Amino acid sequence: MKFIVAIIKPSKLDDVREALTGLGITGMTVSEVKGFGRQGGHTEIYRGAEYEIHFVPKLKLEVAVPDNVAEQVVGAIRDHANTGKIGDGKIFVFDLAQAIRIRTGETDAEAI
Amino acid sequence: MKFIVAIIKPSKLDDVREALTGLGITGMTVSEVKGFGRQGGHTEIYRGAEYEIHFVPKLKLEVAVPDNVAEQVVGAIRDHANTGKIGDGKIFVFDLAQAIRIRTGETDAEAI
Amino acid sequence: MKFIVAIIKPSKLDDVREALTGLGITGMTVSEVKGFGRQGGHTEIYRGAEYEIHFVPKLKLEVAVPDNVAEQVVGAIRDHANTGKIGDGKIFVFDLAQAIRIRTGETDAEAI
Amino acid sequence: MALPMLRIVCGSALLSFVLLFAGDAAAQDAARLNSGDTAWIITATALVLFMTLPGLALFYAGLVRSRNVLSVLMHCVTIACLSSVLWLVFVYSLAFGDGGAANDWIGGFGKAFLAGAGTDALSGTIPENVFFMFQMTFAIITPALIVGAYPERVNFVAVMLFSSLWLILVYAPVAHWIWGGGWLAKMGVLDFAGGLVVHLTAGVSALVMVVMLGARKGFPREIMPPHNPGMVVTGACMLWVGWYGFNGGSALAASGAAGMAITVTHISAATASLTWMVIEWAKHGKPSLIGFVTGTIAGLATITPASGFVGPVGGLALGVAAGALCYFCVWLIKQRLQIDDSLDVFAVHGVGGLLGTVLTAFFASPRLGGLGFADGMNTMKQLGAQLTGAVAVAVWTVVVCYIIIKIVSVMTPLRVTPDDETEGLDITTHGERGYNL
Amino acid sequence: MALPMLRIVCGSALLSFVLLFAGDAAAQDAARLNSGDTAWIITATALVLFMTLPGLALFYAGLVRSRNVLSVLMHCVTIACLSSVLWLVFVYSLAFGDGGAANDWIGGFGKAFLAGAGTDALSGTIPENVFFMFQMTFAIITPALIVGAYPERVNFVAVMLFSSLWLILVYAPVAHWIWGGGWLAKMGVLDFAGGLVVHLTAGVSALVMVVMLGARKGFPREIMPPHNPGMVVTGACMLWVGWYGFNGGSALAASGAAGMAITVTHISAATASLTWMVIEWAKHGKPSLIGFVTGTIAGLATITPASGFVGPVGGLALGVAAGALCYFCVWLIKQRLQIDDSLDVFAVHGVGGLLGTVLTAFFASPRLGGLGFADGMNTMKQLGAQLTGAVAVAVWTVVVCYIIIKIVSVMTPLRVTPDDETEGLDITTHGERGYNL
Amino acid sequence: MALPMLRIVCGSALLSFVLLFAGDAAAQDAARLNSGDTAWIITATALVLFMTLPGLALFYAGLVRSRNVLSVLMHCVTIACLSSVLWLVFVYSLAFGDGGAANDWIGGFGKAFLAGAGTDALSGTIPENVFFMFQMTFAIITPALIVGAYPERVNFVAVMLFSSLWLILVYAPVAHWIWGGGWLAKMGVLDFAGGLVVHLTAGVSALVMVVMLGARKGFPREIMPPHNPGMVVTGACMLWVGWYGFNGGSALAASGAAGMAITVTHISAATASLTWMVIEWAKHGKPSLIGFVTGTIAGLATITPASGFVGPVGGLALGVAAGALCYFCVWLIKQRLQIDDSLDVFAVHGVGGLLGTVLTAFFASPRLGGLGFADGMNTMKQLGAQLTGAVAVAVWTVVVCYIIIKIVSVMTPLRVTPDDETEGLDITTHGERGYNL
Ligand SMILES: Nc1ncnc2c1ncn2[C@@H]1O[C@H](COP(=O)(O)OP(=O)(O)O)[C@@H](O)[C@H]1O
Ligand SMILES: Nc1ncnc2c1ncn2[C@@H]1O[C@H](COP(=O)(O)OP(=O)(O)O)[C@@H](O)[C@H]1O
Ligand SMILES: Nc1ncnc2c1ncn2[C@@H]1O[C@H](COP(=O)(O)OP(=O)(O)O)[C@@H](O)[C@H]1O
Repeated sequence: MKFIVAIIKPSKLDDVREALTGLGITGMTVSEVKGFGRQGGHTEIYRGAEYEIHFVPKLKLEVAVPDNVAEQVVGAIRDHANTGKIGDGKIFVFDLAQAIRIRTGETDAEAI
Repeated sequence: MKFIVAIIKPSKLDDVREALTGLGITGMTVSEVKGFGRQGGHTEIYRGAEYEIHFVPKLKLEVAVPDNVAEQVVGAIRDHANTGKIGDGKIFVFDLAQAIRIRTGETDAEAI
Repeated sequence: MKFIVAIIKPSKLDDVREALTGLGITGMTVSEVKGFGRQGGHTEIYRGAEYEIHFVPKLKLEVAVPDNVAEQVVGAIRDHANTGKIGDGKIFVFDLAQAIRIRTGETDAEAI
Repeated sequence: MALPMLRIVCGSALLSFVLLFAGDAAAQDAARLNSGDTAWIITATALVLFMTLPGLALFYAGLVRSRNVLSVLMHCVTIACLSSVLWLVFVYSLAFGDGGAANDWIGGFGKAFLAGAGTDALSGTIPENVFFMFQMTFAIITPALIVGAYPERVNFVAVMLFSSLWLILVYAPVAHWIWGGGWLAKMGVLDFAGGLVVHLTAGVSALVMVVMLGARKGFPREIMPPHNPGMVVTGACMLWVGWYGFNGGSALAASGAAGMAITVTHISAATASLTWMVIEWAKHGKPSLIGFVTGTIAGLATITPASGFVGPVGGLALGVAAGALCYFCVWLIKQRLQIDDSLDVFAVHGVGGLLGTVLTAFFASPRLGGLGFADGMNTMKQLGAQLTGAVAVAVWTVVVCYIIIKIVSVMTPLRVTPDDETEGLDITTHGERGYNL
Repeated sequence: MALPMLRIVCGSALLSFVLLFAGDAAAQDAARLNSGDTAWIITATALVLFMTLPGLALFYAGLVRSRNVLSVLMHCVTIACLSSVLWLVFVYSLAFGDGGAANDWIGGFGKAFLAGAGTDALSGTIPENVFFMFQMTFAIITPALIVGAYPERVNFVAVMLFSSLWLILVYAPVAHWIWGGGWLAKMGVLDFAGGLVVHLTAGVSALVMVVMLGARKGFPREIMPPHNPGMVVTGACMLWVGWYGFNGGSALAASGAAGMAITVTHISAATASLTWMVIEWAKHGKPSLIGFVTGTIAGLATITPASGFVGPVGGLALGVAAGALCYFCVWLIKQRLQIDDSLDVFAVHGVGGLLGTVLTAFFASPRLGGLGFADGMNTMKQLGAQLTGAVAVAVWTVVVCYIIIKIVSVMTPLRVTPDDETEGLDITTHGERGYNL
Repeated sequence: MALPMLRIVCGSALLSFVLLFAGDAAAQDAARLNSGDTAWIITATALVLFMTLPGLALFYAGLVRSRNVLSVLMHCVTIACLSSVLWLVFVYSLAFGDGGAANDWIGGFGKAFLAGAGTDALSGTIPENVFFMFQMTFAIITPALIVGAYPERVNFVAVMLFSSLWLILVYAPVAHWIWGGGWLAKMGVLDFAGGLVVHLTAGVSALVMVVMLGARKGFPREIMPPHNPGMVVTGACMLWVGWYGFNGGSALAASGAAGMAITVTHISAATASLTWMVIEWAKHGKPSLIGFVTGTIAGLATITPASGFVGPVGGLALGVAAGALCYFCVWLIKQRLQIDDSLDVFAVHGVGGLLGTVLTAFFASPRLGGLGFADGMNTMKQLGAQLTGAVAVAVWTVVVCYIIIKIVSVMTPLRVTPDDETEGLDITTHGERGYNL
């Protein structure tokens, strides 16, 4: 199994989620993160001073998948999270040693 | 070493934490995430319209453990995060290449 | 490639980020987490009662790096996140199977 | 019955003015400062300012997504300041000054910069500067109400231009027609505290604005629940409390007329809230807080024109009607017609103001517990006047609004870019973020 | 001394009523509208409404967990609306109307729907509709105070049924006994602005409710610190400011009596806050903000019955006593007896109201800087009256509350399901979430 | 012109006092309670209390980082309570009591505990206890303004000691000099509602405090944008509304003078806000909300001393001057001189108060639309008086502040430890966290 972590733009979540659902992926986990990268941040103003804010709000998507669909999933994320602009994010793929569904105790492919 | 990631229901954190403490686990890290899965979300109402909210608030528990207790820890999480209802969550187990305690520089088994 | 996860004190983020930038690391991802560990939490007061709060606010830093700089990065984090006090946090190192830059589709070393 | 009637009707800004210049005995008697009346109207002025700052600002800001919360607050405070300055410079004069030959249509410039109104000048039993300030708070909140139509996508410069022109070209004339002794006042239109002048003008303008501006990106598919309902309720409560000044202050005296105005205002707010809750509960299985307080505002807007003329039973009835009709209109506009009047300005304020204006003709009747009509009027005649007023105000507002927005759109884009819209106006327009928790 | 005394005592709602119908010279003199008094009481009405909406609502909502914030706000606004409608329909009449032969116990239905109270009807020197509205705001806040007893687990339908029946069966009679010319009024019980009528009834009812409803899941083991202390303080400050209207308005005139009422009210709030802070600091090593403002509310509740009768020194003393005793009672009820009166309604309002009622007998004495007793009274006699009043009100409240809750529990469950409780009432009952930041 | 002039000047607290004891006909006439004036001043008292609680508290609390939000709120409420008690005990007496031979410099103890001020005692046309309360709210907000200088690092015990001593040693004498019939009052210094007494003292004290306390850790390198701009705006709006009571109430009557005071106050707030916005927009490319409302406060502080003396045009002009000068001074102090007056108390209040005091000499002139000078004064003479007053107040404040802080620093550390500063004062000093969402 693979565990795929994608850092994406918040506005792209809905597109990506729909694409993954289309591939038969039924579960995923999302969290809010702050990204530092080439994109740079933005400037905030406070009473006559400008502050450089380095971080950019991003979403982290985590999804565990069987080996055979991993490539497809990576491809789908790449295609649907893409805007062509700096800051689109990254996809990281890990080997997943084991997966368990808490409710049933099922493991691995059946668990995800 | 193993790195165990568990997605659980927020209300189960205290139980799980106590169970792990019982196994001699002294450290863990928790974050708030949103889960998409079989459980489905809920409906919110806003001025006469209903909105389907897809995500469900979950907690992500991360704990690094020596290989020999990994199975026990997985078992404890499975038992104590279980309510028998859809949405109880998943446990993912990774191989951990290295661990370092920042304060002392200790590594691996001594670090966790 | 390695994927380095560090749990650090929030006040140390700026130091660490600067140190990593010094090593030529151009990207990283940060999220807010709650840590349980030796450090213990703190006491909150509410109308004549004291509550033990177990968790401590921490930041989780995630950075993917080529194998050859991994050690340097770990060292830099260890040095710059260190205050010598309990609760300084941990560094976890994972093997990263694959990395993709969403914008360009570049992979692995070029992606990070 | 004539005398008490007169005293009640005096409550409306319009007639107290008419009386003031009529030179008859009653007016002469009135031409002494009454410190109690003055105390109440200064207080009412503070209450109505409080309705906008921060009441309405919070009410609206809580309803948008968190990335636009500051922009909505900014719209409200900016409009408040622009309107205040314009009001002093010449808009008060246009609305309440003497227009000479054109007085049926518009006031003159004689009172620009509050000229001639020293601290001793009176308006009825209160200092003219207090009357000026009280009316200014109405001129602040009315364009601010329209903010609810265009948040999350509008260009800030366009907001400023539109609101300023709107105050001059829509608000000033309509206020003059009805409260400044203009043609609708002479026709006997009853609008105690602004069903037409405030709520109908704002509601209709919202609709025109939205049609010309377009919907928010993703409307109606994307989920946009209010980011902070607690903020919405806080604002709604402040609006409710402030409305005592709005309607009660429109009596321009600390009197039983003011007392009755706040009574019916309060009762209408209560029944409209409960009505909305019951409908929503029946339809969706859950009574929501946002729905509840939307009902509150609907009830308050609806009673506004009627609040000096109806009795407690009228308050009850108008509240129920407001809750039901405004609920339906929110659904009609947003769900059915898919017009993105984002915070439902037309469905709540426009419809409420119109409803109250029409129902005044019925519930002012003593038979329905009302305080009675002016001499020579009855329900049918009054209804004619009310409808004439409503149509005239609506038509004027649509036409002038359209022209204003066309002019503004030549000077500056009406909308921000799609990218800025996605990122949110707080950062892109104002360089700030709403929450750094 | 008799005359000034009389004027002061007139301040209390009760006696001004008695005088009004007594037909003596003073009353006749009073039977003219005073615009200054009217201005102040309309303002006070707005201030007291502001105490509930949004003051109390925010105060309570900030104290619960974030998953229940909206439900608490909803309780407050719903109770406000229900109480307002009931007040108009017949509860005002029960409380302040003439009960004929039964007048010692309850008023009649003669003033239902504010019958006979046109805009000219007076109550003392103010329009009766203003008196009606002022008193209505008390009838709004009193059942809303009880909300603090049952949040995070109560069934919303039960809240509505309970609160409505409570207003009719507990509030109306007790208000009549003490302020409406009933038997406790005749006995000379002093309760200027509602130590018994408002705070004791609410506090005792909270206790009865909690005992019958049960504690929150996980109480007291699980951690439940307030989710938003800033919201709590905002609400507390609004309560403080609004209390000027509550106690100062109870003088029913813009006078030195009103001025003294706000003076002692303010001082008591200040000393109670500081007292609470000092105790907490000594016991826990840290002065908390939530503790501080809890002391504020304790000081305000405690001075309420006394505020028309004591002087500044009384204000100081009552504040200190309030801070200390209420602190102890919070600990006693929550920690020691483990009764989950979740937001400490009994320990703060019940105990405060009782304490102030008792201490009035002492600090009304001119020797302790007070404004003196009615003719024929002294500290001991007054103490007897005060205790009789307190016991009667407490017993009535316990018995009737018990019956009401039994009835309600037959009609609908008192609590939500454990699952809904875990998930939070905001989503499960109202379909909304408190924060979408 | 003498008579109307006199009436206007009466508005200032000072002269009404002088008149009161002068025993002339006008004073005798004034020596009857006016219920309308009383209604307004009680209301104004509530409004000014509302400025601090929760207005200023929220304004300041939103500007700091989220880990210190509660500590700022705590500072404000604690200072409010301490000041209230001290005011009653003897500070009111020092400020407004008769100082006998020393009366040029300080009042006496004759009015300690409000001695001799029964409910019948009058101050002008209002009860003395109402005057006492109105002035108390000024004594609450003034030390609370200084809170903005030292947040995020100050030791809470030091705040309490400093603020208490400050009220006694800085506020009381300065208030006496200018409003209590002291030497500056005799010299004819015009300070309607506290440009010197309130804003200059607070601003100068802030500067002294910061210089002695030191900057926040990381200043100015580390990013410290306000954690909750919505909270800041809410507070600013409450300050704005409350300022009607502050300036309008300082007329001590419900009159055209009060009406003019709120008129110019409002206009100045509006133009200062817009001015700040325009400057910021030009310089940084974006108009920020925090900047906008900072302009609002600058405009309000600046008009304060002038608000009883200038006309609408003065209001416009002072607002523009306030927006521009205070903007520049924020930059000067924070960016250029790198003095960590964290929330810009000196640049906004100190500079604003001074600016308004100076400009009063010009804009009080009828030629600039003002209400005129006292007999025998003209612009130049008045300017001399104003500058003398400003210098005297500033020097006294600097010297006494320095001594107070030295004394306090002997008794307790001024700052928390660096670790506590990093972790935030909410947890380390008060044992609470601002947000548990
Ligand atoms: N080496 C890295 N390790 C972890 N996260 C990274 C790394 N580099 C970039 N990121 C994440 O990816 C996001 C996008 O990266 P950025 O360099 O801004 O744009 P792009 O991926 O288009 O070149 C960053 O905001 C950060 O969250
Ligand atoms: N393939 C997956 N990858 C990552 N997280 C997942 C995956 N499937 C489910 N999850 C997480 O587990 C949670 C529970 O899954 P769900 O399908 O709702 O219930 P259950 O595990 O009981 O079948 C989800 O909310 C999501 O956070
Ligand atoms: N076994 C573990 N797995 C995951 N995270 C851990 C583990 N042990 C500690 N942590 C994280 O590291 C943080 C610091 O650990 P702690 O034991 O408090 O101090 P130290 O690392 O200095 O001994 C914790 O707050 C927690 O977030």
